[in-house]
Amino acid sequence: MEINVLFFGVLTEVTGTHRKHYRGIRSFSDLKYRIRDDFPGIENYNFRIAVNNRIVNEDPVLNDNDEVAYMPPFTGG
Amino acid sequence: MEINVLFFGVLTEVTGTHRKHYRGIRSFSDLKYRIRDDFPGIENYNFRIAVNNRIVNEDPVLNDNDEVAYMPPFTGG
Amino acid sequence: MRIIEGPISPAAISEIVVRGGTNTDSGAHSLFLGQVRKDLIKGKYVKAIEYSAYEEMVMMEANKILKSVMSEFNDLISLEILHSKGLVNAGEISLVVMVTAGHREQAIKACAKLVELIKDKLPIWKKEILEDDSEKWKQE
Amino acid sequence: MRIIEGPISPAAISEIVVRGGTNTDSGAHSLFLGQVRKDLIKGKYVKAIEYSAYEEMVMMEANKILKSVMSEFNDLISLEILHSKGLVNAGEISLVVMVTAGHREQAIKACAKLVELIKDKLPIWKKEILEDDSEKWKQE
Repeated sequence: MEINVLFFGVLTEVTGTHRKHYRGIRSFSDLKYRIRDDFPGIENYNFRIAVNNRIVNEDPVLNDNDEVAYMPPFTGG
Repeated sequence: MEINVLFFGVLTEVTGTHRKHYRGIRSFSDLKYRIRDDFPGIENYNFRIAVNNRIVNEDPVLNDNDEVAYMPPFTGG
Repeated sequence: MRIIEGPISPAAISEIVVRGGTNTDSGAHSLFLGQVRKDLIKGKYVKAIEYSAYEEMVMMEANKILKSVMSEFNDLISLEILHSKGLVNAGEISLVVMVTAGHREQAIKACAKLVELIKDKLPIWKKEILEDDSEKWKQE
Repeated sequence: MRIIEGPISPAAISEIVVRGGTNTDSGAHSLFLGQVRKDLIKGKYVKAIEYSAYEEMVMMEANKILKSVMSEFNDLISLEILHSKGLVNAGEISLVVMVTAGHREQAIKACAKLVELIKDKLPIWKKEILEDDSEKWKQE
């Protein structure tokens, strides 16, 4: 699968990017491992993950071209 | 004593005036009786009385030229 | 506290907002606007409200209210009350309360409290003017 | 919900107020304005905040919030949220919430609730820009 990953807030600095495109992803866990390998520093931060604008808690089923967002705690308002 | 009496809200209709000047007043009770005599209809309404901008509950001591206000329940805001 | 003749204009409201913004310690403004409602009373619409006030006492009571709220909440920066007197048409604004604070919690709580105190403590009366020009003093 | 590039101008705020006044069923408007505070952080003043948002998700979550508040309070007439993205200087407004209702109680309660939900649910992040141009992501 091809997956678009977005990083927000402080995570854009940890990863050095706002967006990264992944190819050949087999599952949500697979994606998480790939991201952790690419950006080991990310493990030092709190974040939640959204798939297609919905926060996910467990391992969801990913589909081709899904958008996955790594989001630190919200600080708007 | 000379006392200025102000009427507010619906009481201006009951008394037909916003202001009435009383002379030869001996006490607060005396004033209240005079007002009741002049405007018997006033007894059908709820009101509080202020002397010089302060709400009074008991019979206060009046001084010459005090301002006494007859005030129905507040409905501002 | 200011008593305004007639409705409070949008220009006056935005002036208050702009003035509130000049203080860079402020983090939160809570505003309340009271508007004359086109209520239906016994089959007739309210077209306006005529407010009358015991102005001297309003100013004195407003001072007491403002002081008590200021001392209850320690994060407040400024408080403002505007209330109309005279005629205000349906759809127009007759009350503005603005509370500025460092943070949102106290701005919101203090504003809500001020609105209640205004209703409760300020000697102001409203008379509803209906569409056929008949009048009705609002009873509590 | 509208996301505004840069600060929310006093003109935009007064436009919202004027628009809210066109409905003669309205009796009460409760507004909250969030302003960028010139906080002192380790000896340096905040001169601006840069907001970033996951805009698509913000719009989706805002819709959920607005629907849930609308269904919780039956006296509400309209709800409006404006939030800045990008750079907002200290002293400028970055959040406007306006709730219009028939009566004051629900206007005030619903506005307070919306402000909390916005903080809690909308994927927006702020980075403080200090006076020496150093930057600091706000942690919760």
